[in-house]
Amino acid sequence: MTDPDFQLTPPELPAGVPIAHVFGQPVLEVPQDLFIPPDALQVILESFEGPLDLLLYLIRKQNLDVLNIPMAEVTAQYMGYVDAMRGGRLELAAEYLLMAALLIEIKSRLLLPRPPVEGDDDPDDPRAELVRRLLEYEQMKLAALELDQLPQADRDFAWLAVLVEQSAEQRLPEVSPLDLRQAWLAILSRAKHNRHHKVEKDELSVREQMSWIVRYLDGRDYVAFEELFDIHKGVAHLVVNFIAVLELVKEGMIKVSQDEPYQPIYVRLALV
Amino acid sequence: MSTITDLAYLKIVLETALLTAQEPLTVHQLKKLFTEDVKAALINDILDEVQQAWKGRGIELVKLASGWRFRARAEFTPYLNRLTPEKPPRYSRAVMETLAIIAYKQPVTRGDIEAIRGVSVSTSVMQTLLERGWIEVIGHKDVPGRPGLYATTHKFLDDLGFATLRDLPPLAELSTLVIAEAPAARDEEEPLVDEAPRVD
Amino acid sequence: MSTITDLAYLKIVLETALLTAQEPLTVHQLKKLFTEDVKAALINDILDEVQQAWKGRGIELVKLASGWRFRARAEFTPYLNRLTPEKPPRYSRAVMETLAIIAYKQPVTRGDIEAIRGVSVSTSVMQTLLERGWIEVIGHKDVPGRPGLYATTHKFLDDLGFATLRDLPPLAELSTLVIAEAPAARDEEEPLVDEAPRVD
Repeated sequence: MTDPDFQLTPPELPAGVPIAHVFGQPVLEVPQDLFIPPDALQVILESFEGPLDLLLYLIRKQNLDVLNIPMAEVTAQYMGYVDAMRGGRLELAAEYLLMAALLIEIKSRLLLPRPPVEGDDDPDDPRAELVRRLLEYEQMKLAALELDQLPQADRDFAWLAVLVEQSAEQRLPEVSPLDLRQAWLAILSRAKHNRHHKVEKDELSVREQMSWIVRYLDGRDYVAFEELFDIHKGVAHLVVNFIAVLELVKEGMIKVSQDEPYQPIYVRLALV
Repeated sequence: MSTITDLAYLKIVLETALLTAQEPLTVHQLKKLFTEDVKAALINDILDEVQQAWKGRGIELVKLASGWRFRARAEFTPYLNRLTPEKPPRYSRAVMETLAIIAYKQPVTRGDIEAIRGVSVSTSVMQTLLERGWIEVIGHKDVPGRPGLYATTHKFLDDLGFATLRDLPPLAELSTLVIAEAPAARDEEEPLVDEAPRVD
Repeated sequence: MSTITDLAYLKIVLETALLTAQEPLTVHQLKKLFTEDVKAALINDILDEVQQAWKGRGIELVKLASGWRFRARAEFTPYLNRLTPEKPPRYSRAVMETLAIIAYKQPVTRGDIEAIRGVSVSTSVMQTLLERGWIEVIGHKDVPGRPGLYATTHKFLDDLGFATLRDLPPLAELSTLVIAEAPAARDEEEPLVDEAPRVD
């Protein structure tokens, strides 16, 4: 076999292809030194919608013929990306590894002797199924882009909202938990600084406790620090409560004072 | 006082119903406005008249999948956005690709969607589309696990301004995707998320 | 193309804004429709004109305590009621977003809410939620102006069927479902992979 397609090439990233953009700057190779910006690798993985998307990118970028994919080359490049992702100790999605196995399998089947049938539509070509999947995915990817560009209700045009006054008893709107989620999605998509804002369960329990403390202090003058802590509620609760106190101090909502070391600590609302 | 036998009054009632409706109204629903039997053909004629009467104004009467509804003409969106910036979100590629597959391949199971995209589809993606009222489960496939079959809703078509699924943009021809000509290939690499011109 | 200097066009924009607004609009808000400085007196004049133009129609432009709004004339309510006897009202997106922020970020000041939403929060929005008994002022922040600190109430949890705030839908995963529209956010969303020179 002298076909260059079939020579074993070491997995490496194609030269000149940025693996990521960090703060708008292309990153051309995975840094070899100790510090790898974790965000860069995270971004690689997140920027592709999956192995088909990555593979399609590799093929399209080089204007390769989809019906005659040079398997060795493409497999090597694909492995380069996958290794770069794994190098970042990212938990790599199983789908990427599965695709790697498939590519290697196809490559090895191409190496086996075949009857001398030539032509792109060779029914025995092990690449055929992969090509079919790639094209089907690409078709949907383009359709998604088109759909996204169509004018969408509320986003690109408004419905009418003329009031009809209800003469009978006034009904109050109902709100479901999902409505809240939906509202938050809209806020996220509008506000950049919220994009990666992760509100974890823990944070919400701190928030809940913050409100509780402010309510508790309301109407009281000075409250002993210990009074805010109920030891019967367990360690987790104490910790959350303590974080809530710190957060309230930081945000200027309460004041914590102690006259001298070892003297009692008092808490009061910042504004009475 | 006017009565409904008066055509002009009938037109005002229809128009008012459409101006205040929170959802598209079908001719069948519009008939219910009147205790008298008003023929569908007459209502259709009047709808055409109302549609004509609003030509060149700020709002337009459109016929959608679930019926007739008034909407602001897209031309005015930039003005209205200054007033109400809160809008539905722009969805990520994962959400839009899932939507496209459901729209063009329906009915499909979640497994079908995963087979096409080559990755697992998270529950939150499906939930987002369900909550938006754009997709729904229309049945179950008779295979082990009886997975739900997803299809797009009338609301999906309404929100995109279509009367039927046939109005959706046609899919790219596979033959055009196969050819790896440079200009054709470039378009396909266009990022889905970034439409701003860039200065390299 | 028309421009806003064209009075007729200005009138259409105002009318369209009022027809699509989910809440009454003040003259001050209506001014924001235009980047040009349109005088309040002119807007008032045009509002009068619009009001006149709708005389004898099914809907009327009325001035309420909180601003201007189109509403169906009482005479037509009997017809409209035949159409949608049981349509539960909905809160505007402004109200829902404000509620979501207070629920997830409490205790917050109005300024905090505005910072997150990126727009000012009208008093009527806060009033709606206060009157519903879903939010309350639980204290004041020690910064100039002593802004009130808002938190959700027990009634809010009860009405939405939650035992505690921790039962609210988790938000952690949501950022994968949407993409930010702000142009400033573009860098982060850059698809890392596309370097083909492009012709825009």
